[in-house]
Order: sequence, then structure tokens, then C-alpha cells
Amino acid sequence: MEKKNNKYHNSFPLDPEARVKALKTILETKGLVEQEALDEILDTYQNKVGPINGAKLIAKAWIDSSFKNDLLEQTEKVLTELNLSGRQGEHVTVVENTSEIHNLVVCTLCSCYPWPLLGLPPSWYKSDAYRSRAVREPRKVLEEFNLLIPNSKKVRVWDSTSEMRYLVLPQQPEDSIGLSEDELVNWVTRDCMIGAGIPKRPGKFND
Amino acid sequence: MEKKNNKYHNSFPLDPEARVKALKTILETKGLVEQEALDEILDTYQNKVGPINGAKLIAKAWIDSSFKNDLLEQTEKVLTELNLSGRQGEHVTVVENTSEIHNLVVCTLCSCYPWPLLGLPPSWYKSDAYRSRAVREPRKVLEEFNLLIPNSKKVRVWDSTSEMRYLVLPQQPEDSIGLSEDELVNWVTRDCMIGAGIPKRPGKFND
Amino acid sequence: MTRIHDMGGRLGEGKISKEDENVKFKSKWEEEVFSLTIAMGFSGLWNLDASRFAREALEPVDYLRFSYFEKWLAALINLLNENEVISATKEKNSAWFKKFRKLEAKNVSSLLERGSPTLREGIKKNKFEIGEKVKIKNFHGNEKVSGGHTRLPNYVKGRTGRIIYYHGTHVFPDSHAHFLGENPEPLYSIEFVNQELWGKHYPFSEDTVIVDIWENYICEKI
Amino acid sequence: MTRIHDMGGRLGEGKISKEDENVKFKSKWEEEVFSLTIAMGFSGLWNLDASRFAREALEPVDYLRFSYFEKWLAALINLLNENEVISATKEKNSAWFKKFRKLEAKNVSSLLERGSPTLREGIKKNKFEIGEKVKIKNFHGNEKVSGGHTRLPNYVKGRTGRIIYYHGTHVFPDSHAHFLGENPEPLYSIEFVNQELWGKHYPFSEDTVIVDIWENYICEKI
Repeated sequence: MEKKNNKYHNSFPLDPEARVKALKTILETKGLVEQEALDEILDTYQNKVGPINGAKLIAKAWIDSSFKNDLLEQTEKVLTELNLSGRQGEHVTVVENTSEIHNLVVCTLCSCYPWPLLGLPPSWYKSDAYRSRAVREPRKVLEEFNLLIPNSKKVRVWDSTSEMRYLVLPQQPEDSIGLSEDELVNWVTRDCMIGAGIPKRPGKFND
Repeated sequence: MEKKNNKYHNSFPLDPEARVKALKTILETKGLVEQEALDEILDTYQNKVGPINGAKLIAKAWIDSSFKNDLLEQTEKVLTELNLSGRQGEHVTVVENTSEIHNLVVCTLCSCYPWPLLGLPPSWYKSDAYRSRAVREPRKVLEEFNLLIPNSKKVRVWDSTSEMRYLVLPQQPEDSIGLSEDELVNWVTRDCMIGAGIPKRPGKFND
Repeated sequence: MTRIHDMGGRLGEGKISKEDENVKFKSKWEEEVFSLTIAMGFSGLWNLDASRFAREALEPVDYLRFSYFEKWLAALINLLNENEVISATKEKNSAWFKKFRKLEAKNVSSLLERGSPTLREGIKKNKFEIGEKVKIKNFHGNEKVSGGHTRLPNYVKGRTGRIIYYHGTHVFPDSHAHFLGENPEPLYSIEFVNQELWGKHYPFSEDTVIVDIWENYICEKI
Repeated sequence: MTRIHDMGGRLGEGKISKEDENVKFKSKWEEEVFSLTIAMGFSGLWNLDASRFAREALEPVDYLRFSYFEKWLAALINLLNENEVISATKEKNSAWFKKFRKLEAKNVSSLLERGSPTLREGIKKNKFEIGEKVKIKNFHGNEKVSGGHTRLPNYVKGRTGRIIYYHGTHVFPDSHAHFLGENPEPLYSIEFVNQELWGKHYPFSEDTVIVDIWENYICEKI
């Protein structure tokens, strides 16, 4: 089976605004999309789904070792029960940072990311610079996030090439030990669940 | 030895005209370049060196089998004697088209090309489309030059990765047999010495 | 044979630049491209693998200069054209309109929550086991469709790694993207030592990259 | 590890477009970039391999969207900056000015006619012979300089071909581009069957690609 070289027309969205508008009008006129559905999609990813979902999991895992164990060993069961499964998070593996290992997540082939747990990816995660460099020089990349990984620690980079999504379980900071689950949630930034940050005392701006 | 990631500043020639002008002024003011030398360089590649150099070789090879033999077997000696050696043509290999083999030349890594024999390369030779496709689908590329290679013929693509340059010695067309060397020169187009064409009766526009 | 999107390990990029990361969409048209793409994704006309392929098949220069949502837009237009959605009319294409699944607002949340799981239990016995070292094919690209979609990054081709997870059999993108069936394949997470991937210049001998790899991208046990 | 310039076999490009091929330069600035680059190439500050590297080290998006002479211009600016030519003054940098070789008009034709041959006779005995089948390294990139210049195209890495020419020992670009010496290496032309390079989809079993390959890019005799 031979694919035509020019199966796809290569169009430059010179004026994306006008193009989308025209496209939407055509689809609406034909009755193929409805505004309410589009609004509902946007509302989901703008207001309902975001890093807070992941942060709650991490905070709970920090104070509840049995939950942590389930989260690591039976991830999909836990997420389904908590209603945190869904599109772009159908299959999830949680990888734990320890004193020996730092984990970092990337998708070199596109921008796969665990939407139900973290929302839509930040722009840097989708950038060519991150996608090309994270696998080849992760420590230099992490330096740009002000994260210096000690030479003694192993860096593991997870390239999300399949439908498996990866969530980093960061180490709990020493100075947060003893805080409540609700307080801990605020320590967990989006970046630290990608591996591009570490949990921070709330108020310290991170993302 | 570790290279810095940002050894090179990546500058966008937003206004190349102004940039070159400024650059030239600086270099002239410092006495690092002189206009007469620049003129001489341009004159060489605009007026002195061009496909006619290669065409003369091909025409002579068609009517003089001993010269053809030398051109194929002792290429550099022949070119030095004829004063056709020089920058971007220090080392040359001539490859012969036959009824069994069609040769095509490309440089996938940049745009290496035998300047002393053919002048500066045409724009298509330098294009990403040619550089990426010529090695993978040479027959489709040749079709875009209106050249249909019979299935029974072997296509050989030469990727000029070293300082060796390649010149294609095309087959002499049947209907040019018996013509003089001077007449034959006009049958030899630039494209046919790259392998992207075949010799044509003068008047038929090719390049 | 690779495409421009397969950029893991490519040299030449600069620093990671962080924009205002609380801005999810920079403009209204980005919101619209996003929601239209998701909505049309439920239409049944194509699947996620096909829409990834539509993005990566953009011309290289476009792929690099387009913004993220410009790529989505270009791919959406190409998918709609390929499926003749723009030119279809209810009169001429009644069959087409019958099979089209319009996304209704009331179904959005349940469909998003369900997603499209790719695990297909017990379809095929896995040839390799956790802990085994395997060599990845020096892959020529999609084996069924010339120039087709594939999810094996160039940088692991011909390299040796160790299996650390077995995820069961998953839909095979090389087949699914071209509507040739799901053909599920055993899927592994394979860990590669960075010095195996990038050579002796890489200064930390313990560092690794883990890539999810379908069984038929693997050449042999080492 | 490849850079954006290493595009042989890359999928996604469209038709070859032919402009007016009798126009050698589209504007005066293109003429100036060309002649300045050639003139400065004789200055002794850098060599051809270094200037190739300066072009291919441009950021990927720039490499693809810049025109040919825009790439030359960007590379020339980078080379001049790297060598501190722009900032140099006769007062502060007298040593620098002494070693600078200014190209004079009267020498242009003889210098262009001489060029820069890269053959270095009899430096090293060739390990391989014409007719032998050899396997190319699944190369990690320049072995001396991390991320450095190299002339082995990605598409032959790990592939097997047959030696059809031996060209003698030639200056080794991976070393020369970084001013680490000429280190000449035996240079071969190696012929690869297209089905070995592109897989069984390639429809003509006789068609081949020939690549010039320095000996230390070769792994072993087959």
C-alpha cells in the first residue's frame, strides 16, 4: 500500500482567526457541531479539570501510606473510583521520586499529557526545545527550571509514546511533614507532577 | 569536550539587506575586505564559471572515446590539465549513464555541487524537498523533471557527503550522432549533468 | 524514515521558554480550534491516531513555524477535507450524514470521562518478560503503510534496553491510524541507559530514558 | 543525535519547485552575502567544515524558514561573532590583525582555482577493500566533540552496504570543523540497496544510494 506524497494539503493558517470562523460556520450550517457542546468542552478544560486533581492525589498519598501504595500499584482502579479517569488519562502509571531517583515526563513525538489529572499542558511542555532536549540533556533542562539534581541521583525520563500517561509522585518536603492533607495540596505544583519542579511552600511562586 | 548549547546565537535575518550592508561596512572600515576582491569573486561565478564547462567535457567525451576513458578513469588529471579544477571541485568523480543505469546527484546534508564544472547550483538543488526526497524516492523526483526511468533500469543516487563531487556523463542521444563537438555542446544541459535531465536537441527548453 | 515531529534528541534547540502558563488559550480562535477538534474527534470519521498523523504529516517548515493550535487547525482542515466533510451536503451524501455522530452537549462529560482506552485484554501472548534485555529494530517506518504513522522514536532505533513494565496488549497505532484495524500488540516500557542512546559524551552513567514500545518494534532478546 | 540539516529520506516534503534558474542571485544582498562569505573564507579564521557547521547549527525553525542565502548570512554573522571579528580593533587586537589574511583582488582567481583539496596521500592504510560489505555504525554523532559536526547521514546508520570506490585518505570533517586537526581518514564510496535503507516498501530492488563514508564511521566487515 503506497501513500500519496501529497495526501495532505499543507495549508498555512495565515489568518487563523478568519479560517476557524469560516470552518465553524460551515460545520454549524451543516448541523455537524453545536455551540453548547463546544462550550461544554471548553468549560471542562478551562474550569473543571486542572492540576488540583493531581495535587489532591499527591497530598493524600503523602499522609496515607496505604493510599499511596494503591496509587502506585493499582493506579487505574484508584483513579476510576475517584472519577479521575478519562480522555488522555485512560491509562496512567505513577512514578515515585525518591532520594535515589528523579523522574521527568515528556512526549517527544507530540505532547501527550495526563489531562484528567493536570488539565491541558503548559506551553513549554509542547515546545520543540523541551521535546527535543528533555531526553538528551534532562539535567540541563531541569537547571532551566532551577532544579539542580545531585550527581548521585539517577534521572529517569519517561517518553509518553503510547496511550500510557505518567504522573510523578514527588517527595514530600521535610518542612511540610505534619501538615494536613488540605494544607499539603497547596504545596503540590503542576510542574512537580511532571518532574520539572519540586513541591514548594505555598506563596513561593513556581509555575 | 562539551559544547555549549548556545554557542551560536540564532539570529533571524529580518531585514537581510540592512544586515549585510552594516556587516560589509564594518568589515571594510576595519580593512578586512576590499570591494575589488568581492567583485572578482562575483564575476567568477556570474560570468566565468557555468554549465558550459561541463558541457564541453561531455561533448568531447561523446566523440572521443579515448578522452572519455581518461575523463572516467583519470578525472582529476584531465580537469587539472583543462584548468577546470578549483574550489568545490577539488576532487571529482564522473559517473556514466548507460542503458542499464541512470545516475542522479544530491547532497542531503547541505548543497555540495561541482562549482568549476557547473557553476553555482540551481535553487531546486538546494531545496529541502530535493535534498530529502532524492535519496528516498528518486523516481518520483525524476518524474517531476519529466524523466520517466524504465523499470528495467537501475537508479543510482550519489549523496555528496565528502569533498568528492559527482558529474553525470549522460548518454548521447541517438539523433545527435554524427554532429560536431561544438554542436553537441548545446545538447548538454546543466540538469542532465546532475542526472535530473537528459540531453536535448537545442531549442527544446530544459533547465 | 522519520518525520519532523520525531525530534527527541535533536540538536540545535535553545532554552525552554516559559510564557504565562496560567493562560490556557491565547485567543478566542485557539479555544475554537480546540473545542472543534475535540468535538469532531467524536464524530466517528477518524480516530486519535489518525489525527496525530494529520498533525505530524504537515510540511516540515510548517510544523516548526506553526504555533501549537495552528498545527491543530491545519490538521483539522486536512482531516475534514480528506473526509469530504466540507463539500458534503445532506442531499448528495445522505448515507454519510447518517453515519456521522454529532456530539451533543448532554453527552460531553460522559464521553470525556470515558475517553478511548486502548487496552485490549488477552489478545496476544507477550513474547518478552519484565527484566529481559531487548534490541529495538532499526525500523524503516510503518511496515504496512509506506510513510505511515508510527510511534517508535528515531533515537531508540537499533538500541538495547531493559523491559521494566508490561502493560498488556494495546491498540497498535501503525494500523489504527490508517483504519486498518486495532491489531493490538503487547506494550512494554523499556528503559535505555542514556550512554547507550547518546554515546559516551553523556556524563551520567546511571541516567536513563524509558520509552513505551509495542512488541513488533522489538527485534530480539539479547 | 541529528540536526535539522540531516534531512535525507525525511518524509513530508512536497513537490520540487523550480524557480527561474537563470537568476543566480535574487538581489544585491544575496550577491554580497555570497562574496563576503567566500572572501572571509580565505581569512584563515575558519575553514569550510567550520562554516558548514555554523550553517547546520542554526536553530531548526530558522534553518527551515530561512532562504539559502539567509542561512549563509546568519552563519557568517555567527562565525564573525565567535571569532570576535566585529568587536576587534587594530589597537586592542594587533596580534589578531597580524594573523588575519585579507583576500586581495589579484589573488582571487588563483585561490579559487586552487581550492582546498582534502586528499592527504598515504596517511593511513585502508582497512577495507573495494567489493567488501561493511556495516555502518549506529553512530551517536561526533565522537570527539559532543554535538559537533559530522558528515554521516542518519539514513545509513546501522545499515550494510558494499564499497565501490576507495578515494585515499581525506581530511576528517568531525575533527577539522572544530580545529582539532585534519586527522585524515580513509574515504570510501559505499553503495546501499534502497530496500536496505527504506524497507520493503521501496518498489525497485536494484536501485541504490551511494554515500561517501570515512573509515571510522564504519563498524565492521560483514
